[in-house]
Amino acid sequence: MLDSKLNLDIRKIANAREISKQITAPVQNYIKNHTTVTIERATLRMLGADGVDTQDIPVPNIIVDLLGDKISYGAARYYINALIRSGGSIDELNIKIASGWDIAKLDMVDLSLIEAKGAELTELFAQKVKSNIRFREKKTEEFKGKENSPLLYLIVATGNIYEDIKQAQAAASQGADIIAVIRSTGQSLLDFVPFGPTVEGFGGTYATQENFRIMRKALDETGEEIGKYIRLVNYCSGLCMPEIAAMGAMERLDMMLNDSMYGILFRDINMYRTFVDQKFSRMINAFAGIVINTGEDNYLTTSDAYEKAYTVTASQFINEQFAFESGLGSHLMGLGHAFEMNPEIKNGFLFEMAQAQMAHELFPESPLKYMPPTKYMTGDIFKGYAMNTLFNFIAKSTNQGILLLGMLTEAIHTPYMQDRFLAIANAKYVLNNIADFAGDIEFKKDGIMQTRAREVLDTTIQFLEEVNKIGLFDAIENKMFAEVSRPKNGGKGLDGVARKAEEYFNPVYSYLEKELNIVTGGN
Amino acid sequence: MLDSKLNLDIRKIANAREISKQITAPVQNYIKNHTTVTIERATLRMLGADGVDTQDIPVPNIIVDLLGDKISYGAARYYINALIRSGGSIDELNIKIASGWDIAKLDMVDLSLIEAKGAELTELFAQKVKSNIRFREKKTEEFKGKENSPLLYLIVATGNIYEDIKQAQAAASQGADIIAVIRSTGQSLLDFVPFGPTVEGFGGTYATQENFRIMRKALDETGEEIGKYIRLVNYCSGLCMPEIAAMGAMERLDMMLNDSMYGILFRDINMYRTFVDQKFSRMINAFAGIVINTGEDNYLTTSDAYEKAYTVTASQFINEQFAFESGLGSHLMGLGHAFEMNPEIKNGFLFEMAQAQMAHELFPESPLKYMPPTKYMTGDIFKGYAMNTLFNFIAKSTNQGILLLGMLTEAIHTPYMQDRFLAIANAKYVLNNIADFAGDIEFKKDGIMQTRAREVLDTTIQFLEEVNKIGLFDAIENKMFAEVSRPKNGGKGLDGVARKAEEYFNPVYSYLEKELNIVTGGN
Amino acid sequence: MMIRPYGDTLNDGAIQLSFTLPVEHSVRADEAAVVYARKLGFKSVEVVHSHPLSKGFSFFVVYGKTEISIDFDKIVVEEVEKSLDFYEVNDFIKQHIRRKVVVIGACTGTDAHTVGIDAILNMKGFNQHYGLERYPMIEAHNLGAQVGNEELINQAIKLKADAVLVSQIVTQKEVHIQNLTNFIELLEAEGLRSKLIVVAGGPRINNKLALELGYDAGFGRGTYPEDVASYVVKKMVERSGTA
Amino acid sequence: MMIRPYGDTLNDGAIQLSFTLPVEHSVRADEAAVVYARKLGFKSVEVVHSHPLSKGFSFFVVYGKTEISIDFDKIVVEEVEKSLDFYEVNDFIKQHIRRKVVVIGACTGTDAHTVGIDAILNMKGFNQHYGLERYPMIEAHNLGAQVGNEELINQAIKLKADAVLVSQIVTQKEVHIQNLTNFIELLEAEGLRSKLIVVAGGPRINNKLALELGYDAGFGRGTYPEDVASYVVKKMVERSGTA
Ligand code: B12
Ligand code: B12
Ligand SMILES: Cc1ncc(COP(=O)(O)O)c(C=O)c1O
Ligand SMILES: Cc1ncc(COP(=O)(O)O)c(C=O)c1O
Repeated sequence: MLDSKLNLDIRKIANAREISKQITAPVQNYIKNHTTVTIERATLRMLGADGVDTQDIPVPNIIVDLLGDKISYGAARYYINALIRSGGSIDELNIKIASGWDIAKLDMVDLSLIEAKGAELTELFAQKVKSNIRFREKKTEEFKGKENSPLLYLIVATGNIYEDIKQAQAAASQGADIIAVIRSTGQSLLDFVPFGPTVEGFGGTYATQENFRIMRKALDETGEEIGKYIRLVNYCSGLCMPEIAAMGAMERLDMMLNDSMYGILFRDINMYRTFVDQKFSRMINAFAGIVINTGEDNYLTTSDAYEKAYTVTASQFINEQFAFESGLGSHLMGLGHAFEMNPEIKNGFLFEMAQAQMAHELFPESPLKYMPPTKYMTGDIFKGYAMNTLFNFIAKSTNQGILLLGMLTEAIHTPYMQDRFLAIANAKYVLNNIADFAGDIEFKKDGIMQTRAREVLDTTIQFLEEVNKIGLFDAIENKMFAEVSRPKNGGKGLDGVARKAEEYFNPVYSYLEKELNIVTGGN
Repeated sequence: MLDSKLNLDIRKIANAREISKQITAPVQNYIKNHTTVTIERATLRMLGADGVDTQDIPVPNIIVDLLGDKISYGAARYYINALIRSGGSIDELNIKIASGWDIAKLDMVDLSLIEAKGAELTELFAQKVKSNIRFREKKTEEFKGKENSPLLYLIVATGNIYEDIKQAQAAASQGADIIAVIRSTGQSLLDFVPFGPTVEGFGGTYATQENFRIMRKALDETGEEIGKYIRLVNYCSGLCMPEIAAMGAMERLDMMLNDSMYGILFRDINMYRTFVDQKFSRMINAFAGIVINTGEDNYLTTSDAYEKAYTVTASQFINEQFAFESGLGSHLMGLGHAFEMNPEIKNGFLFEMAQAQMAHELFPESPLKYMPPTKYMTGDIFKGYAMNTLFNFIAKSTNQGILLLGMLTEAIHTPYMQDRFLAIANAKYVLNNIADFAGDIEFKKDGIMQTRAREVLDTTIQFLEEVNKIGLFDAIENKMFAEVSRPKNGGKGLDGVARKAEEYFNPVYSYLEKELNIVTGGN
Repeated sequence: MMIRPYGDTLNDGAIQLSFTLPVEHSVRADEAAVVYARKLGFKSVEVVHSHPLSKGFSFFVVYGKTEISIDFDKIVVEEVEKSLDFYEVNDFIKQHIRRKVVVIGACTGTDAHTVGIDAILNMKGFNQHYGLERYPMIEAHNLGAQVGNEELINQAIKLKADAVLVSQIVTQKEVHIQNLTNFIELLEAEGLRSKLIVVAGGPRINNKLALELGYDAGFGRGTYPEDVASYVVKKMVERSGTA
Repeated sequence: MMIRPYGDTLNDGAIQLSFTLPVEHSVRADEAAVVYARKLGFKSVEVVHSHPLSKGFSFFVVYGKTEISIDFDKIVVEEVEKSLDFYEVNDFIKQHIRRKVVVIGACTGTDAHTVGIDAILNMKGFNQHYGLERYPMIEAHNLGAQVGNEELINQAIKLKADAVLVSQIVTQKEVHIQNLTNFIELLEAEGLRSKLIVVAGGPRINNKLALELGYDAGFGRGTYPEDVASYVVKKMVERSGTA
């Protein structure tokens, strides 16, 4: 049983969940009738489309560009048709397409042939993913004893995949459980996924399938050496959400930053586009056993953590619903939040602790992802180190699942190798030193922490009710989230959304719906 | 009412106190029949003896050396006799003595004259001390709002009193409440107190009356500037305990390191000497409203904090009894303990917290003095800073009274100015951030912390019972404290102890006994 | 006045360092750290801590003492003078400029950090200091983040800006230097440089750097809106020679 | 191999520094910190944090990048070779020396820190490594702390010591250097230097320093009893030429 400290009213919790369900329902209605360029490209990738042309345009993009409006019928149909017609292998087909073969113009073979081939290719993909899952399960089982709790999550961000590997391996050997390769500034707004290994990026390294592959290999090697399964993370976010999910599923990533609204609010991506994309991306993640990391921490980089704590909680409920509706189980939901209270606030620690504990009690089965202080970090690296100590303290004493370690140089540069080392040392010290503190204390009845949690939950419910009243689309337009207004038809990527035709065909989508027991219902 | 978290058995606590009383009783018996060279010198100082001769021998030492065995009758008698006979002022008398006047050889005037003059001089001393107390009370009252809780205690240790002042003033302006001037290595073994301002010392600055005076002045000035009463601390410890107490009382020190057994165990000073000295020194401290700091932290620099926690608690009970018997109230007992658990121990934080909370619950009215990690500090200043963060955390959340701040460079050098600044910044952050945490949590019934505290208390009682059985003197000889054996007649300073004659005369001692309501009883 | 770092005694020259060397952790690595610190000019060097980071990398904490000193009297800074406050800025504009001052600002290039420029421009401001949008005598336009340099120039022309505020937060691989330089080059190519007051800002920017790059001024950590406003309006008056 | 510090890219030369300057906190003080770091050889310097410490003193945290490099191949250390363990030491003595080895140790001068020398000598030892007293083939005498150099020499003669271990923990104002040097001078004056193996130890001691001061070896942080034992017995055999 959950050890409850906050004495929250379980009816209120159930109510918050129920309202969230009502909030996402109309969105699901929209989603089921639409597809997007990146959903089609992701589908093509899962069926085998890969490679780039001489101008570095990825094959999936070439196909979707050729198809134009026809994507309403599902791009897979045309790709498989071309495969059957070409009579060759998938690889050969990809090369042909990259060399300019216009597969949109071909006559269509009999649908049943396409369906059969589609099922076959889908099965190939599914087998690959399932074998990835088996491998991950075997390794985590084998090395379980060595994992930290919470799992220690470290980022690398040199911009160069080979330099990233050095840093990642160093971090792993120092005790990291999870390595996230930060993406280059701006990739989220690209409507294609770059190709091949990359060595140039600002503030991060491009997410490419090849980069996934070589980092995966490097971490597996280090993992074997030190006897641990090192989890790999990337960003399933931006204009190519589902494609990155597909790449991650194939290359055995373990976690993905993946949020239902982050792109809308923080990258000005169109909301219809985002909602449609997030669903398919999450279905893929769910199928591949990939833990998602939601982005609630971002609210607190622009809003005040004390005043706007409820926006975090509300967003967690909404993210949870969207995830459920994509067939993603609670155990795969790394719901996000962050230690971003102004360090000058009296009792700030208590408010942070109340919030972190509440997240744990609201989502007891989810491995919460706790983000470190960033906003109030300054060039005072010593102060920063002390703040990170208290952050680690709260993470451990409120049973967080995933601990993104704070860097003492957060306000200065992307992490140096030594910064990461110091971060791990700090976390290990705290985690061990207070190992059973959580189980050894109780919160005073109606004390500061209990009262704070109650208040935040109440405000969250009010807020969710308001959102529900006007609808999520309008709520976003009305600046209710992150203090930013996003017009329904504004933002990037709306032109990539298409209404599905009656005859829409997508063997992977259908397969995943079945596998994940998602009931979408008719038009 | 005390907010109790540990659920300790109050009968056990009362029992521990009772046994301690039985332990110190035989020692009191010894004390009341003896005096020492430094008790006599201290008495002379309080009556007005001061200055040095051409070889820097202090006037009080000259007198006591001249008197030899006659100190059994009380040195005051001879000094006052000389004063009456000289017909001049005290200052003139001091100069005469420094120039070689042998006052031991003079004929004695009528005792009633000596008694009258003694009362007069004692009154002068008493007035001075009382006016110091009034000043301190006025200032602490005036500036109370600005004090930290716990009080932040910082050390300076340059070896040069003028450099110390710079560092002390800097610390005060950054937020220190208390400044301790660390004494030079080895002063505790000098059987005299150096004279005048000093600029040479190793690992600390000599305790001299002039140094007390000029540091006091400097801190008063800074205090006025920043609107705070800055407390000053020195070491009332070693072979000159009572003399330093006397100097501190006159120069308005606010706290003194002053322990009933530290000199025996850690400086190999003879036990009879120490017990006799500590009593008079504490009477003076009590009269002057000076908070003592006991030295239990020292046990943990050589013994393991987990294994030997009970020695700390036992010593606190013994120190408390000795203090009571010197007329010192609980509110003046800065009983010591320290955060010295090996940082690699799982749940070390819980054991530290249990211990600190227990100290608070055993001695609820005493302003406990909590010492920072020192033994496990290394050259890794970042790790050290994190350890100090948790140390500050426990101090605040267990309501310690006096917080000696840890330095991130503890394992490297005596503090740099910036080290002290960082220490204060760390403490202020934590104290404010967790301000009301103590009041907002409870300890789980029979959890790790409650169990640990219970066990330590039980072991303490067992230990005290053993000590009581064989007697404190033998217990010390048998290595029961600090894992070191001190033979009863070994160590430094035994030759400075003298049995009091029937006619022993000490106007200050008698005055203080009366003022402090100490009933010593006859021979 | 010649100065040196201060540990606990004047001129002791004490400094704390930490760094990583790309060598395997060993006694020899420790010695390399000592030699390295000596080469930086430290006379007495103590490697107080060292730890392996991973294969071929070691971390060091070092305390050193050096006799290297600098002449403090020779340090000169183009200090941006004491600011007017909110009211004073508005009064100053009313009196000396007699029309609204148009200020536009953006976080440029690929940089998406809006919080800094928002702190300067948005109504709400920063730490209880109102942003320029709230100034009655200032017409402020916040173009947001990831604004290209050409776009910024177009907007400056369109909105008839008196001053352009450029925010740069990401500095990895000197990306801000390239971008800031490029902006000035474009402005000069358009013949607009002298008509505008051009100000750069961000946590790694300071006045000196900004001047070097061809800006009129630069603002770093902890800047308040009135600092910028005050600088801009005074500079405008100074330029028009009507102060 | 030429090496430089490593931040996140080979040869980026990145170092973290913190120090105090004896000047009032101001923009000029910040600039002084930059100029100072440049003088230490840093090309790119960022004062990422500065704070007043008190009147006339300011604290800085700085990150700098430097092109200064050293040749790692030229770094040589007199590395004390891999230790024998408890059993090996005893066997070694039995085989090569054939009598008990007499070791005396003390923390000398005004230094009262016994924990270090106790860790080496006492039964109990340190971190589960037995101290020399527990070695069957070693006769160990721990003289404790605050032992004068003359006294130590007298005891060495009296106890017929093969090796003398000197611990020095307090290093303020180089008090340990004076004291360690004085001991060697006295030994030499007595004509005893060559008859004894003389070893220094303490957290700020290393082999290099000890050799410079005329000791046979020096041991720093994290030394274990067997390191010393092993060194001493091998050295004895080496000296007697019977290895
Ligand atoms: C919040 C934040 C974010 C938010 C931004 C939200 C938003 N809407 O702005 C999010 C989460 C989106 C984000 C993303 C990234 N960030 Co960011 N982020 C931060 C963080 C935590 C705080 C910055 C902040 O808001 N400061 C508060 C404001 C008020 O201060 P300020 O910007 O310094 O502004 C003041 C002054 O500088 C000045 N000022 C600023 N601009 C101007 C302009 C003018 C004209 C004037 C006069 C004054 C002025 O006045 C302001 C008020 O005093 C910092 C770390 C830190 N603690 O500093 C990292 C940091 C800036 N981010 C960093 C990085 C690398 C990124 C990413 C590139 C990481 C990635 N690969 O995903 C991304 C991509 C963003 C992009 N494309 O640029 C690095 C930059 C490293 C470097 N030196 O190059 C930092 C330092 C973190 C780190 N250590 O890695 N980030
Ligand atoms: C415990 C301690 C004390 C205890 C000592 C108890 C005792 N019986 O030893 C007490 C409380 C009494 C004390 C007092 C003082 N201390 Co003290 N103390 C410490 C402390 C916290 C730990 C030292 C320790 O025990 N380390 C553990 C042992 C195992 O490590 P070690 O000594 O390095 O020994 C290892 C190796 O160095 C080596 N080794 C050591 N000696 C030898 C010898 C040989 C031959 C060999 C082969 C190896 C070897 O092997 C050991 C095992 O690996 C340090 C701070 C710190 N964290 O280091 C300060 C510290 C050493 N003390 C310091 C000072 C200044 C003092 C005082 C002078 C302060 C004062 N004015 O009151 C006093 C006076 C003591 C005196 N006269 O010397 C300073 C020294 C600063 C400097 N560099 O000069 C320190 C660094 C604290 C500080 N930052 O101010 N101290
Ligand atoms: C869900 C999510 N996606 C992506 C990102 C990263 O930003 P970008 O959009 O630049 O990839 C974040 C950052 O916190 C995030 O939370
Ligand atoms: C009671 C007491 N006296 C004195 C000292 C200081 O040591 P010394 O004896 O060198 O003055 C301490 C140190 O912790 C102490 O606790």
